[in-house]
Amino acid sequence: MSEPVLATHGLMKSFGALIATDNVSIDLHPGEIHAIIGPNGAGKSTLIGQISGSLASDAGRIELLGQDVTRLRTAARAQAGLGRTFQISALAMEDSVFENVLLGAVAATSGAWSLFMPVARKVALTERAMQALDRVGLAYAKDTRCADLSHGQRRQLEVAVALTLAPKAFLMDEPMAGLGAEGSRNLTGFLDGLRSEAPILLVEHDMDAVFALADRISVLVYGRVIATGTVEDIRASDAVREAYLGESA
Amino acid sequence: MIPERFINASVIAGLLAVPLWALMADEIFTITLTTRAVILALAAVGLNIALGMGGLVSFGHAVFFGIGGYAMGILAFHAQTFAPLELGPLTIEGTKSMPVIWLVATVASALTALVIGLLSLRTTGVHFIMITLAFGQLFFYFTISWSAYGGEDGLSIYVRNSFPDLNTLVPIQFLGLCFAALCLALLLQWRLRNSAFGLALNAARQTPQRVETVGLNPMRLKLLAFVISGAITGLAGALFADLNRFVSPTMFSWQLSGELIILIIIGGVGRLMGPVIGAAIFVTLEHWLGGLTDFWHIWLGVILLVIVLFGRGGVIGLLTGKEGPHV
Amino acid sequence: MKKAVLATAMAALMATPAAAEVKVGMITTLSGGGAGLGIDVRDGFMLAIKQSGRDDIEVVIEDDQRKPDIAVQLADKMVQSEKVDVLTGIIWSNLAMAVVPSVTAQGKFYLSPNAGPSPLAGKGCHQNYFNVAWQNDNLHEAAGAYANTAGYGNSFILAPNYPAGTDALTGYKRTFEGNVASEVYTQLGQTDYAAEIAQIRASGADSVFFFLPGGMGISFLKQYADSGVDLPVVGPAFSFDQGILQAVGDAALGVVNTSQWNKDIDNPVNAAFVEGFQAEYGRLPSLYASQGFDTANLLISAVEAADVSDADAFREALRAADFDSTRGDFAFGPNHHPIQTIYAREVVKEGDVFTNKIIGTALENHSDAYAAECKM
Amino acid sequence: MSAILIVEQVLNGLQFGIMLFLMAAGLTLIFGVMGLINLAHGSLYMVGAFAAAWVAGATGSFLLALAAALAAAAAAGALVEMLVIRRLYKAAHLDQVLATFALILIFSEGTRYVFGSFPLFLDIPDCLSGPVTLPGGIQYPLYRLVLIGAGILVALGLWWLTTRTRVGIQIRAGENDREMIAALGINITRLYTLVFAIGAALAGLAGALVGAIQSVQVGMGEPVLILAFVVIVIGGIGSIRGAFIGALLVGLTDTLGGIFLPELFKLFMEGGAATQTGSALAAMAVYILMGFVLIWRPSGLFGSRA
Repeated sequence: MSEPVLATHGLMKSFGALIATDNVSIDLHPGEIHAIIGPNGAGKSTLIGQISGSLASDAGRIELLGQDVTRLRTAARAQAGLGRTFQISALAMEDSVFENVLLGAVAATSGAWSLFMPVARKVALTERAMQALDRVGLAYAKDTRCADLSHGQRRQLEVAVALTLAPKAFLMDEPMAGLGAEGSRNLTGFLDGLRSEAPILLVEHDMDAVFALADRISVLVYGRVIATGTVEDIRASDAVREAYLGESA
Repeated sequence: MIPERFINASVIAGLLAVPLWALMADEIFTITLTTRAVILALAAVGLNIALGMGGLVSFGHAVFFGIGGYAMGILAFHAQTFAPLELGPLTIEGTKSMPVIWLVATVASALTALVIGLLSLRTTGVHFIMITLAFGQLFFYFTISWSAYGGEDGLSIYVRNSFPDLNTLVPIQFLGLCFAALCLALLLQWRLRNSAFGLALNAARQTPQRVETVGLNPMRLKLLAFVISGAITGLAGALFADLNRFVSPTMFSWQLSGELIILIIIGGVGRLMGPVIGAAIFVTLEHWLGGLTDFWHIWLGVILLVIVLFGRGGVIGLLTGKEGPHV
Repeated sequence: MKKAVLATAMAALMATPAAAEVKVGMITTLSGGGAGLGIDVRDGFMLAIKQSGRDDIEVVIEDDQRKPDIAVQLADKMVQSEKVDVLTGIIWSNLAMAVVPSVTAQGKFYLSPNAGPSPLAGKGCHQNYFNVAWQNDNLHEAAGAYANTAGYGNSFILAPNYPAGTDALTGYKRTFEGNVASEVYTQLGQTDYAAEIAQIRASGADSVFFFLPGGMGISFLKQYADSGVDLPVVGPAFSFDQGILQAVGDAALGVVNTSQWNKDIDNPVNAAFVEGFQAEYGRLPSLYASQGFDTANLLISAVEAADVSDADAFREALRAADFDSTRGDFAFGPNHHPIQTIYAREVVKEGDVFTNKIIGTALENHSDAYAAECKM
Repeated sequence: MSAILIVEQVLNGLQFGIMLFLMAAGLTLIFGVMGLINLAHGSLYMVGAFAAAWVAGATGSFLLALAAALAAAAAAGALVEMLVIRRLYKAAHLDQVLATFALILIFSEGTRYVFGSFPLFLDIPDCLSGPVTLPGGIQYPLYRLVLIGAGILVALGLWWLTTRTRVGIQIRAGENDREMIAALGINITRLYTLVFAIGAALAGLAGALVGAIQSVQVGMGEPVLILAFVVIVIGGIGSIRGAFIGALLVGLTDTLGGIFLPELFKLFMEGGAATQTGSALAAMAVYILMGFVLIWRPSGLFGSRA
């Protein structure tokens, strides 16, 4: 097997007496989609926070492209190649769709970072931003104020901003949430093609999408990874069945 | 609704027309009043960069205004008494030259803003408001008891400082200088807003975590905005001191910080011309209401309340029908 | 729109009102904290104009809100727009320092009805600047002199930490011959003096001198009276003036303070002033009102003697000070500050009203310490 | 410097701190429950003092004066809440700052309009005036001891109110989850008015109590207001316990700083300059304290949220 792009080793995080993640070790290899599933409260959000850098880990190590990024801040991890999307959209709501993707393009392109240059005139930047919008199919709405977007459009925009960064690994927090059947299907198709660009660590509730997309699945319950394997392995796992049947009944 | 561009043009035209009229009608005092409005507007343009673009509700911007003022006061004082300023081994000659004074004022304010920003930006929300207020009080009490430069009495500079090839004592010429400074600051803000920095700062105000996940440090963006903001307000302080030929600790007072915020809110937060419109209205009100009644503060209070409660987005918001950025 | 007041007592009788020959700009504090002092100066000044019955003096009155920058702006307005000949009215030293040097440099006359900061009496004196009230140190010097005659030998002295406060303590020490037990600077605007009073109790002093104008003095006196410390207190008149005495109440009774004026100074001008002021405004006049009144009378005497357009003649007329002051004889020293007698007064209760009574003379024909530095 | 003097100064610091607590408690309560920054809190302090002075002048009774102060400040608070403040709960801090700044202007000049420009008279009741002798021979004003006692009583009362009563439980629920208490059928509008009135009454009480030993004048509220803000920022905004600790810290720092800093500077500077420098530094001491606390703990000593 090739070197993992992203890997965690024994991540721990507790809030007071509550252990949110307990010795989590997962990895993400080139070209794959690795899905993390688990019931509510299993620690998925905490794990995302730890990997992206918004939460400090109590113990454990995170590697990105072989580099130890455990002590780096969010911004540094992003510069190292981690592209994250949010479950609850974190977009500049007062700005246009285009301005939101432009931000990603500006941040990703070294050299464009000049104080006084009117950014809208930098062709390389605007093209990069437009390409990202094109790819998620949101170019038609480029001048719409973000606050006026539908829920689904915001999810698309989240992905588009991550695309502008041309990351080495994607970290996606429930991109399908609230999309509806058609939206889900479109995004599934899109992510399917995206994995060849960079692998995706996908936290998702939508089981249809997960089973359609994932090369591997890890199941997180009470902060622990109780199983990791292919779709078939997970379907067949008794431990997973037990954890889920109790939960989804 | 009226496009913002049209409003901006009208404001500049108005700022030019009023003093021209005053010159024709020999209403010299109107020129002085306009100068006051222009300088206050400049200070508020500075604050607007921190507040409107960066979302930093600084309740201590009087610090920079005061530092600018004292930069002028101290340099001119040493020039007027022909006693150089002794700073340990360093001996600095006083000066009456405006460009030098402006440079010192801007740099000193920027450095102070850097220090205050580094400390204050660790906090957000109400804490940020309060810690900036506390810095203001710190400087206020310091200057009150700083007897070397007049303490609470302040410093009088008998003759206005000079600018090459101009007679700054002629009101219209001094107004021209202040007006030029204001236009430069507005130009700077406009460039900033359309720059990569402005884009990122604007996003950092609304959603810092997004800015982080694209690989930028929102704290550094805000710090830079705070420093630029402080520098501009400092320059305004130096001009204000020259307008009055006087500096005193009241330039550091928390009421002044409050007034700068008021100017911005009256005009429209984050709008390019917001501070200018706000300052024009404020100075007019001050004079017109002050002439009507000794109790004009009551009416000023009522007007402010109405603006906050019913006029979201200030005058520009009202005219354009668009809400401005939220802070 | 402006609070312009035309002295019109006689104007109504004339067919065509004469154009005002002298235009006076009064910048004083009429709103916010400290407005009481400005209102008294204004009322005293306008009373004198009214009593004179003249219609050739026009007074433009503006409120400085006790802010130096507003005061400067108003001074610009008075000079540039109103084109006044004479300015007056400022209460506070810091505002005076902001306004006076620039207006006198522009050839206008300035008559100070209250503030007398030391720079304007010494090196920064100006031929067009006349102070009708006192040099700031005067009343403190008188307090020191009174302390000598009262036999005090060890004083605890305190004042706020700002220039006028430093001047006050310096002034007291200049004349006081005894020992200074301790010298304390309080915070400007401080309202609680428990800590200082405890220091006084522990200091072993035999007397207390304080300069705490306005609300600070009220707070201090009330707390001092309640503390059980019973050392005698001396202070300048500012904390015992008619306006605030009622707010101090019993706590002030018996305290000796120094003043160049009191309502019981026995001369016809003063009697007429006290009576006229009460009739006009329905309250007892204050020290500040008397200073406003004297300032106006000085101006009137000069207007009678010379034309204001002839600056040299007008200045001479002012310098002659040929008018009847509420304080009796009045004369200017070489730096255009008064040479005058300063009295020791005691706070008494007349019926329901607290007021002052003269108990002696603290300093006779007193000038100030800065006159020698003044080169005119 | 004798031990007696130091004990006396500590008492002074405590008394000042406890009066600050009365102001800070209302501020922090209002911020904790409604999320509102109320700059006009100092005006309510002034309203209390003026009401007390006026009633004391008319009736001669200090108790009636205190009652009047409580009633007037609570009424003014409730009125302002219903007319203005209510519209600001959802607004940005910036709007709150501005609107309550406007209220200061209206209150201050309005009071001056009604009562004139000169300070009013309010005195300590006879039965509480004069000093008492404490163990160790310390002479201390009785009234100040009463102030300390009254302040502690109010603090205990507040603690009881917020932890042991129905209203208190609602208030604390409101701090945690606004939707929840609305869902429970509690009239949140009335609860907010009540909380605001309680905070205002505390400020009014402080104004009346302090007014008896200070000057009752327009603008008396703002210096106290700024210190009260320092207190709640140090203590942690929203925490009553924090306000209490913070108030004592600020009270002691301010009082003891004023005494000891000049003495300290006399060790290595010449007399007059030392006193001046020391006093200047003392005036800045509480702000420096606040700066350090915030650098150490950005949300204050007992603050939970930033």
